Amino acid sequence: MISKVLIANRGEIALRVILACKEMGLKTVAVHSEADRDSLHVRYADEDVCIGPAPSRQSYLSISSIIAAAEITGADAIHPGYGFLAENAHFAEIASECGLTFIGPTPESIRLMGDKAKARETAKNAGVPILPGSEGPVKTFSDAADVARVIGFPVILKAAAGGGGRGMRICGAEADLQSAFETARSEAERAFGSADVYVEKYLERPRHIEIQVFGDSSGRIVSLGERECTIQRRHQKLIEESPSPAISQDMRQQMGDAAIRLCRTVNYKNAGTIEFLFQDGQFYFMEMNTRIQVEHPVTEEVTGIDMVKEQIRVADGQPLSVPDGDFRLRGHAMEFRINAEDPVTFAPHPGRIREFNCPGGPGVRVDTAAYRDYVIPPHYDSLIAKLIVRGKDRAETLARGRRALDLFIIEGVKTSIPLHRAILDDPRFIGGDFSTKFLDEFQW
Amino acid sequence: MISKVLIANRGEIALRVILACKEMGLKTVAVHSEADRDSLHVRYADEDVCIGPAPSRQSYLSISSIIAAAEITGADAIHPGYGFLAENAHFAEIASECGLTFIGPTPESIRLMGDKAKARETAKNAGVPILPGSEGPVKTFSDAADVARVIGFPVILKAAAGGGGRGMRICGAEADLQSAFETARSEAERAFGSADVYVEKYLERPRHIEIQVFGDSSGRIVSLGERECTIQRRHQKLIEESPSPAISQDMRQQMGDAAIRLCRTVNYKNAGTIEFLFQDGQFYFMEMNTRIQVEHPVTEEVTGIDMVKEQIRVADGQPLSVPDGDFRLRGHAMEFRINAEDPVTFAPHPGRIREFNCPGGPGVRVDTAAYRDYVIPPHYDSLIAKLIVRGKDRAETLARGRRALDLFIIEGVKTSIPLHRAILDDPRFIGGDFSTKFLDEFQW
Amino acid sequence: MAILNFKEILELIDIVAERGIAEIEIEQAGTKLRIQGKPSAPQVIHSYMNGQRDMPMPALPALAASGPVLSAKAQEDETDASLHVITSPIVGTFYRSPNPESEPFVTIGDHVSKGKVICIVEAMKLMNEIESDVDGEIVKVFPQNGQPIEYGEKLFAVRL
Amino acid sequence: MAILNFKEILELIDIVAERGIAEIEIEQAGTKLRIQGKPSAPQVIHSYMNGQRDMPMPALPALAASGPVLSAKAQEDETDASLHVITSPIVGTFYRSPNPESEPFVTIGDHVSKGKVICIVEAMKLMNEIESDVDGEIVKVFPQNGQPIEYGEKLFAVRL
Repeated sequence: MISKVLIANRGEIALRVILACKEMGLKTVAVHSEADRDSLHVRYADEDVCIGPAPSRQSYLSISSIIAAAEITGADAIHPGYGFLAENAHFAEIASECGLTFIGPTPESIRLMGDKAKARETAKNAGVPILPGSEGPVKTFSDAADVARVIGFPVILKAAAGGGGRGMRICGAEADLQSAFETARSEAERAFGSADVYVEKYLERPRHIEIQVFGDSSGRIVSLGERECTIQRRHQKLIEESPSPAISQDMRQQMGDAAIRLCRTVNYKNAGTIEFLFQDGQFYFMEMNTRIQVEHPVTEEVTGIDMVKEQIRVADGQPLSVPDGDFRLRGHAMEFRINAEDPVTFAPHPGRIREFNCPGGPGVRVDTAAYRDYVIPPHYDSLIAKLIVRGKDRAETLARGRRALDLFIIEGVKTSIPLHRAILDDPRFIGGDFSTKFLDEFQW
Repeated sequence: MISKVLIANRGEIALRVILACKEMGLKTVAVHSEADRDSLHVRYADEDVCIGPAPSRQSYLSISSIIAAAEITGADAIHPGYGFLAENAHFAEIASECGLTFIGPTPESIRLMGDKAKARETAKNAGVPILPGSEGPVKTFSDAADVARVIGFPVILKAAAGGGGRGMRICGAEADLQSAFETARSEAERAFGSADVYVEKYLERPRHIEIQVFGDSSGRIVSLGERECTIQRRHQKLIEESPSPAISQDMRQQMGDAAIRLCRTVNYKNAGTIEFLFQDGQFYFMEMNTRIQVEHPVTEEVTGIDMVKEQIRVADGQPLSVPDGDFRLRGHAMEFRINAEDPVTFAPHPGRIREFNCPGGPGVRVDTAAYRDYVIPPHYDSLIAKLIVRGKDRAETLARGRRALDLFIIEGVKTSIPLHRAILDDPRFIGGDFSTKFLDEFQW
Repeated sequence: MAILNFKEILELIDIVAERGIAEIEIEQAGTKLRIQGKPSAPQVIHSYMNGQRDMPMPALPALAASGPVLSAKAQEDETDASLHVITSPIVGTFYRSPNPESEPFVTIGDHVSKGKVICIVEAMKLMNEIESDVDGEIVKVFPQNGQPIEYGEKLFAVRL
Repeated sequence: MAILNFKEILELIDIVAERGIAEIEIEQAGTKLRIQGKPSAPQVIHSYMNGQRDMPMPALPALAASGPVLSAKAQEDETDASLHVITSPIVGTFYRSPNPESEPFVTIGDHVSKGKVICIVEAMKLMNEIESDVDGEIVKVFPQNGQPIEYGEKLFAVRL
């Protein structure tokens, strides 16, 4: 029985986990760097431990400090949130070895899906559509060229151990392949310690659509429908919604079944997300995230399921609370990531928040650890709030989004609010007709 | 076609109406007293007009000033909110005469239901159960005594024109009847300009349960289920929830049908609420409120209907958006009225709000016009925020309520938050076993 | 112990804000502090830069509450203490004359006595005659003829 | 134009808060202003009165953020400049001796030299020896034997 949860994270997701624990009557332990002494997750947790100086490597990424913090506080479970150590198989292993319940999948699942080539292989064997490309990493340029010729240009080179756009190169013609291959390898080497890259068919105007899955210890696995995450800048999601305006109930079923098949083959536990590229009515496996997503609230709003509480229940050996039978999403939900950054240049803009007034009223949810006079430290990511709006359909959701953004007042730092607001007036966005290229081409 | 709405109110409900208008793309006009110059409803409206000095009689109750404000701004509709002129038939009449759409029922419905004795008569004729009592007002003490003897003590004397507890007297035995009768009459005279009182059977431990109804201009009338409003102090509601822990789906159907019957007989339009007393599996008509209620959000949360937008649509001649067929409430919702008052003595506590931090996360909604540094004027009611929590069932809703209240930070003025928090730990409240006497007997 | 600590300064700022004082100045034990109630424009511009276009920061109201009840425009005219300002007792449309053809009730330079009708404010089709509440000389007419006015809006400035 | 307007005072308060200055004093054109950075206790009590029991008001963190990274308790001990404080480089359990039977590594009055092992911090079943980073005399031992300690927590005070 889990009774005290240590949250190995910071910011809004740490607070989000604390809220879930409070609702379940569980004690909470916050860990924090010296820069986060005065964060709300520290204030609202039952106990808190300073685990290191500001830099993540010496605090939120320090496995030994976090495990030691669990030891001295007597925590019996660890929630990793997202980012930091959330997809670190070694961390999950050590936690278990120290008798701590890791609230997430098994180390094996994390490790397997963390290796993009292996994950792709696994998906293929599970009968999940994948983009045509190399069988695993291509060692030499000529191997890469052979594959590229077969599947046809444009192709994309991806780091096998990668993520977040690093070690990625798009190549439109054979002439550019050599240089692309070499930069991709060296970037991969620098970023992930492994130069392995693989070759894949490149889609010109895909959508990014992901399926939320959940597995429990009885082996039951369910899909909670899709999230539309196509609106991205530099491979960073900015707006997410569910359901996707591009996905029919039948396609939802197909993608959900594919996702479940993949999870079955790895006997997947807890919350996970399968990311697909979607174009011309076809979907292709991209990768699997073995953790809670930043954008999980949109799924919560259309399913009524508290996914973080579900994570904890499932990690505690309880069965999924999701009912059986034909599953449908109810209403529509959209999330706007409010970052402390210049809305035009996307340059981070840390500093003191001088005014902070969240919108309220029907269908509006705000997940944030910020408040008036909070000083955003420069050491971490720039997400300061997630605005989630819900409506009976997409039109009402868009209207709510507009008025909520208009009434969301943040002073003292620049934020992405004006960009979100402009996107909500864009005919293509309103029409649901967009691809991952949307923001590159967006004029405002 | 409504295109510009004047909101003849202040505070959170004025802001709530503005949010609805913004979502519908309608222009808004705020009216305000000199004391409310810097209220958010003034800031967020497209236009604003100062209509008088702080005292309500000279501003928010001044029909001529409000109509004149509509004239000079070219508003074509008026939303009265709740309180102030919301149930003033004369105001509704003048608005229509001036070519303004009154967003509410007809003056006739308002007038009829505003007269408690007439309303009771109407309910009786519509076959809606009423408490045994006098046929209309009792003119003399002996008439009152005759009725009381027939229906048996205890009885309650109520002002025919009354509301909010004034002109009300409970009488346990015949010996006390004379004095009770005279005080009730003189109170009624003072409060409402009419000394008429009627006699009714008095229930010892009733629940206060109300049914939300909605009618459109096609004559279609629907019920949106009940709200449990039993937790009151001095006849002022403090906590409301839907569904009620005391009402079965069958009873919901019965009460809904009764409410609809009543509305049919008066050809009721727009939003209305029928208040019932409920005891021992029986329900009795108490009164009808011909306006939006403070507690409308709990119904919005379990039905997914934006009731204020629905009010505007219906007033604009459009049909109800509520689908036909077997109607069920989804999940559970609860509202906590956060008043600026001493939680023990209930003495109002106006002043400057020095800290204001609203809770967020899943299932939490806050309707408020307050903000950090807002100065609560002493001239109006003490409601500064409504905290609404939603969950898949009552247990989750209670858990959310606790953690949301724990994280709702208001400094500088005393609030009812600690009282709400204490109620959420009370076994009888948790068990759903309470009557309108709950707060009188509540120890904390 | 500081002569003026953070909390005490806050107190002062609040008092300035709540009482609607334009400026206060304190001199005590060689300490001199002055606070002005009027919020400074740059904050609004900042608000614009953050893309909150017509949206003032929520603290502004509380600060604006510090200003006198009259509008900013009004404040300038307050400077001359010998001027009395007649404000509108009702909401409506301002007319300087009983009908379009006729002369205005008063013009600048006219001497008016208490009780003289100086304009009409139309509300709900009713022509409400507004009388001067002082004796003096009209030195300024604030609204344009036919202009909508709200309660408390300045109509005339009268030199006593 | 005021010598100190509201905005400038806010600036000052922010500077005090952000730089973690305990107190500043300004004298300019006969104006003298002093602001203390430490938030005052009464606000917390107030917070309690409002029933927000363990709930500090959200502004407090931001103000506290102004304070030095050391805890309030730490600050007192900072007063003596000749004292050097050795803090824990890791999270774990503090032990003064290698095992329950043996003598503590150091006791008050001992002279230690840079590099001498002065205690053990156990983390993940590992005994981490902590060495003195200065030469001097141990004048204070902050944690109790066997007490859990966090990163940066004070272990010993050493007189240089």
